[in-house]
Amino acid sequence: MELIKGVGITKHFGGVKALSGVDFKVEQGTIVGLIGPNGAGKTTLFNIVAGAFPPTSGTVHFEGVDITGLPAYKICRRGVARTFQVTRPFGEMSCVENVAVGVVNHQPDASRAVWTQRAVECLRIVGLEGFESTEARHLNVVQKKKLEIARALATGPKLLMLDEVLGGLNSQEIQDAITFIRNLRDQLGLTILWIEHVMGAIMQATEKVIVLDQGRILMNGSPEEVVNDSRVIHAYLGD
Amino acid sequence: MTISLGESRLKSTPKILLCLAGLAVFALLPWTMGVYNQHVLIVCLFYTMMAASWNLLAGYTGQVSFGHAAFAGIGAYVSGILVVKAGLNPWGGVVIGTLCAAAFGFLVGLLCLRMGGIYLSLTTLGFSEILHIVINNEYEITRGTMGLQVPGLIENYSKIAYFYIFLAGALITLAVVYRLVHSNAGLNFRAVQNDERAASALGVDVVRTRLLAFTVSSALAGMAGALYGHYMLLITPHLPSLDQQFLVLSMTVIGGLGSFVGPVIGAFSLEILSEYIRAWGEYHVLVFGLVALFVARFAPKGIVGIYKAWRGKYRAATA
Amino acid sequence: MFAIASMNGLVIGVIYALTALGVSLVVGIMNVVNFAHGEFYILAGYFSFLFANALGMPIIAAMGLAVALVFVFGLLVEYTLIRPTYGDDMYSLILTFILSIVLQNAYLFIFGPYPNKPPGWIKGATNIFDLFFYGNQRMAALVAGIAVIVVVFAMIKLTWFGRIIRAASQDRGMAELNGVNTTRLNMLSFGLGCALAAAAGVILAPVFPVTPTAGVPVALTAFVVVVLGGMGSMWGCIIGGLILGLVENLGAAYLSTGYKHVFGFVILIMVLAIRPSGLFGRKEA
Amino acid sequence: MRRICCFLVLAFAIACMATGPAWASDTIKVGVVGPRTGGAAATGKAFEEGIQLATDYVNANGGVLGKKIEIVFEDTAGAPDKAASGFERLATRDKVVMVLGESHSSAALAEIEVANRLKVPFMVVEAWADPITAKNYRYVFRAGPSNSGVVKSTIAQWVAAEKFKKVAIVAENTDWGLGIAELCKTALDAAGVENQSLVTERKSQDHYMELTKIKSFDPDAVLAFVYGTGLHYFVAQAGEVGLTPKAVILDGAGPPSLWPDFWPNVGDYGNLECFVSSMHEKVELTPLATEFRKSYVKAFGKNPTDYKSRSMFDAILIAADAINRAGSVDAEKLVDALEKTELTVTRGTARFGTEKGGPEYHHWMPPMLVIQWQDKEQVVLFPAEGATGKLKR
Repeated sequence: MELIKGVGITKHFGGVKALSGVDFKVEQGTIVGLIGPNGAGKTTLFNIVAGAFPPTSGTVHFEGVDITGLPAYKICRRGVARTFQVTRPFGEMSCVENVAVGVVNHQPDASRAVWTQRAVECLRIVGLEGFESTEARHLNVVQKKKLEIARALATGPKLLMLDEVLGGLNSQEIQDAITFIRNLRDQLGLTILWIEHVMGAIMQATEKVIVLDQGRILMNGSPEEVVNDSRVIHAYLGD
Repeated sequence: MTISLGESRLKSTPKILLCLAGLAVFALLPWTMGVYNQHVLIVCLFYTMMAASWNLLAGYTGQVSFGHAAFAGIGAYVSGILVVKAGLNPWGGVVIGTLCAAAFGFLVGLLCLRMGGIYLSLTTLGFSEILHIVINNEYEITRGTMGLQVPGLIENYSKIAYFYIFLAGALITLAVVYRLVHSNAGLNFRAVQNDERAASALGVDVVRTRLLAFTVSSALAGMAGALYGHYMLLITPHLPSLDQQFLVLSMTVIGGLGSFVGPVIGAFSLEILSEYIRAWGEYHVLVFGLVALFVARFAPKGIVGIYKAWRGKYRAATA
Repeated sequence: MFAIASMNGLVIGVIYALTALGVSLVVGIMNVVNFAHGEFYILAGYFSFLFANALGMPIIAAMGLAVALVFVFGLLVEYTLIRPTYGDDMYSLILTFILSIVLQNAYLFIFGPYPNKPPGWIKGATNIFDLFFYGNQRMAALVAGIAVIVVVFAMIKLTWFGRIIRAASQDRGMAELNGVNTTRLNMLSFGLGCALAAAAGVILAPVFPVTPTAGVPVALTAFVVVVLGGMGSMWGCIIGGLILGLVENLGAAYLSTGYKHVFGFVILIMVLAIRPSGLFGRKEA
Repeated sequence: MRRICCFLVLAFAIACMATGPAWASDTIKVGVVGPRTGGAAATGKAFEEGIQLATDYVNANGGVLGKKIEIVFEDTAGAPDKAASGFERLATRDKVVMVLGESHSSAALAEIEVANRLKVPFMVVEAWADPITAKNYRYVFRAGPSNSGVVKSTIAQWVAAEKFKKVAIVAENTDWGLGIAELCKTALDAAGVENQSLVTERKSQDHYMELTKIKSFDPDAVLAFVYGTGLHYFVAQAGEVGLTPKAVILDGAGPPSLWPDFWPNVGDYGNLECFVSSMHEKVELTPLATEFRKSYVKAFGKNPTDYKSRSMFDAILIAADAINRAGSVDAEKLVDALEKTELTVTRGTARFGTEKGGPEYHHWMPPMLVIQWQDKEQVVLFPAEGATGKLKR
């Protein structure tokens, strides 16, 4: 069953066409990679799905319900969580409080004890034990990315959208991260849509890959199909 | 603009007892002093209400409203006019004044919160100007710059009694602010202040959160204004003026924007300071402004921030 | 009545546009609202008064020197107060608000409470088409105001600095990536904003003499114009200024003189309710 | 961080020192309230001048009860709440025996409540609203004009004397402007003079629309109740739109037409403007007035302009006289002594009304003049007995 489906998504910024007629879908319980050269419109697509701004035209359905143009917080409450490519922690709040924001909007009647416990748990899942009362601005880049994921998890998502979470990691850390992301799917039952530049990780972790180029779907298919496709190689490497 | 809730939260019993003891001492204070100092205390409590409620808005949700004094004015004038023209009981006037301020706060909030940020500041500024002109022009109802003379809250004028009324008002204000920022909504307030987009991506309804803060803050300002009017026995357009707004803003900034005790410290220290430097005549506002400017520039977290930095150093040194 | 109301609306409108232009420029580039804008305007008025009356300089030289000095003062204010607040537009608002009160009281201390008026450029009034009399100094101010606006627009359209300003107000991040020194850009544009306030001040001081607190209504109308026209939009500023001037004067002529200044605010609130980004504002992305 | 701490400590230290001299004990303290900051700070300046001259005068003439008189000047900024608490401060902290001053009716109305509650004699000097004395408070006096007094005994009579047919009234939207405009309208209606009223905004700099409306009414005279700089704008722009010199403008307050900046601000359009004043160098009703002008010139190196400095001078003399006659600083005795005042000051002989019921109670209305600028010369038009010339148009 498809968890999320976009049809004919088009977005213009002034005169610039960021996306034109993009169709895509993500099956329940899969990990789908979203790749493409810089400026292909990947993050724009994320923003539209997550409700940061509405598309110029086209529709987005989540669990069969039309969510096009809903405000971000409503989409989040339906079970779509996202991280930001450039992390946006609440710098002057502690890590627990950062994550707790996600918890209390998912469970509005959670008491302080409940949300603290849940937040600590999410921090543990991403490996930020010991940083509970650290103010988020004191974290390093990698920790901030982990915090983003912890916050996203705290909103109780069905679909998790990751935007370049591997930047700045060494190869061992990338391996750990891949395992971690697969575990999110296998153990927590999440569906994952993942923008990533590290092709090796996409190859290893995903079941399906969508390739965007200049605001259009170039192709989609299994990772093997994608890397061997001449159009993709052409798009990445140019003439 | 830092906030540190985790630390200042009253967790331990000794801390609570200490607070209660301090409060008890403070409550007995007016009996030991002359009439004038009692008056100064009452004015301090009024500014505590104003600064604490403005801080809820500016310190905790990052919305700088220039209409806070205007909302106090709405509370005062609504109450005053109802009491004078319709013969309402002053206490009833205070309640209705507070509700009206809340309603106006809600409407103004609704109007400009979608755009947020600077728009809110400028629209509240415009609102405050409109109110000012209307009060001046509707002379028959408001008595314009002459001021509306209103009856007091109690039959026999007594500074001590007013002191306790204002103390109760200040405690109510502080309790509301405390409850709110330590509730789940408080997390949302701070999330919105830190990063709106990230907050909404985590399910925070940014507009609703701001509207809540704005309405509550306006209501508290309205209550403070209404009480003040019935204490001064005269309500004038100076209450909803930019001068008052400047005082409230300076007190909050100097005390510590976004900290719970900051506005209280700011209100007391600036009001008492201004009592002293009034002897300087025309220069006192200048001195006042310079102090505020220096603190705002070099210690943006105010007195509370200075204290925390000092305590942090002290702890680091002793550890 | 209609003729003079429209004429006066246009003149006052151009004046409003001129005062708002500086605010708009600074908002567009730095996302900083300079609350003390009116006080810079007043400062220039005082300077031109001092140089022309006390030092006996020719009025043009006095005006030029006043604008230059206020520009320098603006750079200083940016360097000492505004620069540390980048990224926190609320805090710069708080700082400039306090600054405006400090400046008002400093003027009171230095120049005293009486109004000061630099010498006029031209005397008398002219009979316009036999419909009404209009003050010559006002018409001169109108011409000078239009001239300054044209120069500013030309600078922004045609020069290198103008291109950078346009780029930065479109997208700060991109401008920065393309090697624009945004720190210096900020300083310059803040100074330029202050200089525009000063230009308005020296042009208008002979019409409306300056007092320590006269900057407050000036800044208020500038803010209304900027929000009305749309934050950071130069054309919005001009149109917004003209609309405000006309609405106030026609409103005063036909509705109520006592509520003249309320009309502008009411229009502002209506615009915010219907089109929150202002007449020419970009919708927030 | 350290810098700020130093600064704060310094500020507090200076503040504490500044309050030091208040405890000198061989003086009798009299409080003065008035705006030293804010929009009407010019009045505070005038008061200060009056205080300086009056203290010197009183102390040179034996002081009060054998001690020197000392004035404590409290700033009200023209704001009633500040005025009320300032008054309270003077009475309870500085322990002044009497308070004088005030130029804002709104502030005075707040202050009289405090005066009455604390039983401190209060002599209003330049706040004109009727209710100040109409409330008939025992401790409240007024040694200066009231709105109804100025309208009844000066403005309305002048309008009648000059036989104006059509009169426009312009009022700023303050208690004073709106209040006195209302009284004028009633008086003009009663006298059968055609009239039209307009309200203008106090902060407004541009009066073209108001003036155009007035011009289309085509009056003989315009009674302008606009204070401060507003009046300068008004007069200058009236000339520009051609309302004057066909119509005559009367500045209903006076001092703004005498401020040093009046001429630079209004230019030639100031010629033939009329204003109400209690002071004129050629019409000096008492020898003391001449003496005042001389000592003013000696002290400040210029001629007195804002008559409010002289009003304050008078008030202090009346207060000193009352204290001496009471032989005590007891409030009740001071009130009794004030009620029996019969003292010739610069503006004539001060006597307070004792008939209860109206604004005349505890009120001495000094004579006011209507003066016209004729080629930068002040020509007294009214009252007839003091006139030095005729109205020019």
